[in-house]
Amino acid sequence: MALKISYMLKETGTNLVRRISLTIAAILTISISLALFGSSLLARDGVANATQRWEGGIEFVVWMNPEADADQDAAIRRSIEESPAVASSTYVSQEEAFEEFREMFADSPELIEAVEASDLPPSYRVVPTDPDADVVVELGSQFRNQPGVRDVVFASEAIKDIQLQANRISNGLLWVSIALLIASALLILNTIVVAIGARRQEIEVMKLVGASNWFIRLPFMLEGLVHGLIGAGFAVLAMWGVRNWVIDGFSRSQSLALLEGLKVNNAELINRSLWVLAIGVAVGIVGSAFAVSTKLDV
Amino acid sequence: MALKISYMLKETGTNLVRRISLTIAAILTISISLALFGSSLLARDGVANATQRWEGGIEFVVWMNPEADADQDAAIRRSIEESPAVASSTYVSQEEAFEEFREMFADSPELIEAVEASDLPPSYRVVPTDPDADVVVELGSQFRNQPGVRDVVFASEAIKDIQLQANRISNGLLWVSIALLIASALLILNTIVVAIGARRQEIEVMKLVGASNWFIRLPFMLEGLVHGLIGAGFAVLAMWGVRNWVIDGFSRSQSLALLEGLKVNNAELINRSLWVLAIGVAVGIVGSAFAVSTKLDV
Amino acid sequence: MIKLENVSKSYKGGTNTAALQNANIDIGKGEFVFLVGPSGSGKSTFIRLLNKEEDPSDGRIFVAGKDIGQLSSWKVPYLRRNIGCIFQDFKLLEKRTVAENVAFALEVIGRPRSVITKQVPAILELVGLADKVDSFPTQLSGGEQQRVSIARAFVNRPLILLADEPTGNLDPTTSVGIMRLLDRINRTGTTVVMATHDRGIVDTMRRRVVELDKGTIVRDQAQGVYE
Amino acid sequence: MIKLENVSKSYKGGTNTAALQNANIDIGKGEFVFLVGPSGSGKSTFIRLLNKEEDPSDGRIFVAGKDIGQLSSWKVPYLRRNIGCIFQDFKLLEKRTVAENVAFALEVIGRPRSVITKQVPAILELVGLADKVDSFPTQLSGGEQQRVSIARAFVNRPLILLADEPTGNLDPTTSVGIMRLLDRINRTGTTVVMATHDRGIVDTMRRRVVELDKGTIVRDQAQGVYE
Ligand SMILES: Nc1ncnc2c1ncn2[C@@H]1O[C@H](COP(=O)(O)OP(=O)(O)OP(=O)(O)O)[C@@H](O)[C@H]1O
Ligand SMILES: Nc1ncnc2c1ncn2[C@@H]1O[C@H](COP(=O)(O)OP(=O)(O)OP(=O)(O)O)[C@@H](O)[C@H]1O
Ligand SMILES: [Mg+2]
Ligand SMILES: [Mg+2]
Repeated sequence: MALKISYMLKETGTNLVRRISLTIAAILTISISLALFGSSLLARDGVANATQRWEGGIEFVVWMNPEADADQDAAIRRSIEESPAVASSTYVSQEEAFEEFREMFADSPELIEAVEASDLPPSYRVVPTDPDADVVVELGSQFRNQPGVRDVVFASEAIKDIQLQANRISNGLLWVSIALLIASALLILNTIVVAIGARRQEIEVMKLVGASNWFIRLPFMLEGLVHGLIGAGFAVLAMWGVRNWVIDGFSRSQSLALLEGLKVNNAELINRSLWVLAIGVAVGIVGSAFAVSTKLDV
Repeated sequence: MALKISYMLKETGTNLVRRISLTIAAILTISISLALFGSSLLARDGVANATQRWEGGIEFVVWMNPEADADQDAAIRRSIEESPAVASSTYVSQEEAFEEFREMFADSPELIEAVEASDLPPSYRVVPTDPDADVVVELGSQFRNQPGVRDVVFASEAIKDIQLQANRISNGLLWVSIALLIASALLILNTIVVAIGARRQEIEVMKLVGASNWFIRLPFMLEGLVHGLIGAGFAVLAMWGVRNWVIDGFSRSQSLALLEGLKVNNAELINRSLWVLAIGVAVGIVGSAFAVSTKLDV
Repeated sequence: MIKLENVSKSYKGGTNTAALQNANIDIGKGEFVFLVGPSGSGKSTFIRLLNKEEDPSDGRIFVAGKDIGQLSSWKVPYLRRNIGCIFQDFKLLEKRTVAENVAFALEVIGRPRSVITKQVPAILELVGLADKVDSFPTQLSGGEQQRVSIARAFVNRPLILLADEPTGNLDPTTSVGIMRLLDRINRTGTTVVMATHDRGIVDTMRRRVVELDKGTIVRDQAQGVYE
Repeated sequence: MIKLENVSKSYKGGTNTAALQNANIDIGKGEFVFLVGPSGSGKSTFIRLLNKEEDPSDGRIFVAGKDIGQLSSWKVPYLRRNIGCIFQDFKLLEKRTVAENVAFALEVIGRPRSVITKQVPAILELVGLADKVDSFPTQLSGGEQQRVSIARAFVNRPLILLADEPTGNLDPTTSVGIMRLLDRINRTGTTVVMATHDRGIVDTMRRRVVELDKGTIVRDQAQGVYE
């Protein structure tokens, strides 16, 4: 039995080395496809994290006149807080607004320099209970003509647009990586078919002398497994690189402040890495099992 | 001779169909690698276009006090215009600043609503003759303490940061696609090796009856060429898609106004498409020529 | 040992006439049987059926008392461990030495190394190749290669030895040597079935001869001659 | 037609002794030569050298007056168009019919379709397979398959026909038929060189016999016998 295992490993190694160019092609393709696949998952996580702070959040903003007096302010505050259609609301003072302005537009220091806290109006950020656009607009409009209110702005459009772009990118990545995964499975299948072809003579002899079916099959399936595993290993490395340099790089970036929330934490990264490893192994096994079952009629 | 050509085409077709899964894998990999390669070229073009409007442009901005009087303004204007260290300068009025503000921050309509033209200071955008950072800072600082000047801001940092991020993405794409191109060449090589293996018997007979070397080789090389060409064809389609939906989508986006300048014109797209086609053909020919020359010792 | 009951075999996509038609035969333990007949008469088909390389279109085949038609596919290897096979073209692995070729047959059925290191030299001694253990097949004459292939077929001490024209590639003198070896193996109690069209061998050996013609058994003669 | 001057051949990684040693021979146009000798004596090597499938380690080989050692590699195919080859295992393409197998030999050397449609039926008529044009190789007997391979080798009317044990797979009766066909082809002026160890054939035909032993020509006898 010990002999069998060492035989299997030796055979698998020989197979991998004997067709080195096909081995490299298979591993390259599977690692790139899985790296893209994993990165697209990470990008989706990142975008989800980044947009979470808006999602179900500010649905409209009531901008006050900086000159509004305390009575007007109190009246607005009361009507917002007492409205049954309002789920929650936050008051953003001029100083807070300026702070936020500075954060959001850190890429335009000249603008930050040009604006002062007193230039920015205080505001109420209101979350309606009913997220339906018509209801939100109806509710928001009630405040528009009240005294002390400068304007009511509906913020959801802008956020939806950001999410749309982000989803477009990560969906694109997903499709590309699925196509590459198919290519990888085909490649592994072919690597095994070629390996079987190259060892036809040996297999013929093995069948003749009565080697059991699994004894003949296993080295080939192990070969596919190794392709999948090594490819997935490289892909996981690439994913850590993407997280540490690309995604973190964006979120540290001074200029693309909108991407500031783009973060992928370690738990998410480990979760996605395990997914990628599992898919790599699955692709390797499925590709080789298919090749073995069709080409080795043992 | 007519017979020969029809024979070549028939043989090539048979080869492609007989090993359909390897054909698909090769075409998929080459089209994806070339699509990524082409897209990274397009992204670089787009980023170059987008950052061009800044490049060598505004190096620092002299923000005036909105309250500065005409004399102060005239003095600053004169000292800027007369300085030998200044290559050019532009005056941006409050209205122009507001216009630009609206364009740049179209993703935050609530801010546009909150800010009025009179909130924004007029400014001089100054391009120094010497782009060296120290010289620019030295020059800019001269204006800082003059009457009527609110602040002097050096804009180059933000732009450099944007370019850095953009370059990081397109370099990443470039490396990924180069790895995939290598995988494609290996794959085409292997497809041909497999095809040669599958037709060993025929080739043996061809050699025996005296078929000329090129007669045996050509169908295999054509096969590699077809892989490269079809793969590149799909890649070019994908590149047009990337231009029309992704890049144009970004530049039309309301939220990512920073990417507004991200444009790839038709001339650039055609140029890049031709590159991709040429590389596809080259990879196909090189892969198959290598396989044929090593495996067909004719 | 081997029994065929009304066995017929036609190949898909082959000729209309069957490769083997309604064959009935009974071969006892330790017999030596020559299969003769013109080209295409079904000799190789007969041998491939015993080995379950092909399945009969009709009829039943018993090997060592078992109906091999009933054998589930994962048991086929265990059937084959009881049957050694020799071919005209030797089917040796060129990248392996003589000893490795023989050892391969034991390795791939999971025999422990201790058994392999004992049995391989013994069988090579038996076939007269003790001094060629480390040679590669291309360094051997055809007769020596065939001895290696016999050693490989016999190293696991099978009950039956099937030989499909084992002397087809060999000159008359070498053929005689191979036949002596097969005869020796047969005397140890191994059943031997050998397809051939070497008239000289059949006529000299004088063993049981089964003649096929167009898939039909037309003669079954003890101590027979080629025709 | 064929001339060997001090030709030796040793294989890389093969045995220490050469497969062919210092061979000198002169074969005229229209001759019929049997190459005999025990297994491994160098018969196949001799034939592969004429076809430039192998290059000699030493010495010079002339075919049709040309030193084929001087031939640049792209000219080798044109040499081979003058040499037909027949083998023990036929080397037919299983996916193609009889007619297609023969036509293939003309197609791949770029002969126009008009020539192919004329010559293929003619040669199949000559070898006696006019009624089997659309059969596949597996549907034919061994003798018929060898006729197809002879048709393919001869359809381009080569000056020389090389045959390496063409009857090795065939029974005695079928072999006689093949030899009659080769004899007929030889009478059209084609030089035939045939390696064999079929004693019966050599002894019946009584043609020139060249005997090899361990790579050395030990006998060259007009109207000779096997040994
Ligand atoms: N794999 C196959 N597919 C289709 N037909 C086959 C196959 N193998 C053999 N045949 C056909 O079955 C018949 C018997 O063939 P078989 O090989 O058993 O004959 P044989 O007696 O061994 O002949 P030979 O002396 O030439 O080896 C022949 O008509 C042959 O064409
Ligand atoms: N490709 C090869 N590589 C190494 N050695 C070889 C090769 N082909 C033949 N030999 C060796 O050359 C010698 C002559 O072989 P060759 O095949 O010419 O003999 P032969 O007379 O045709 O024998 P047979 O009757 O068995 O066909 C043998 O010792 C053989 O082992
Ligand atoms: Mg047979
Ligand atoms: Mg030979």
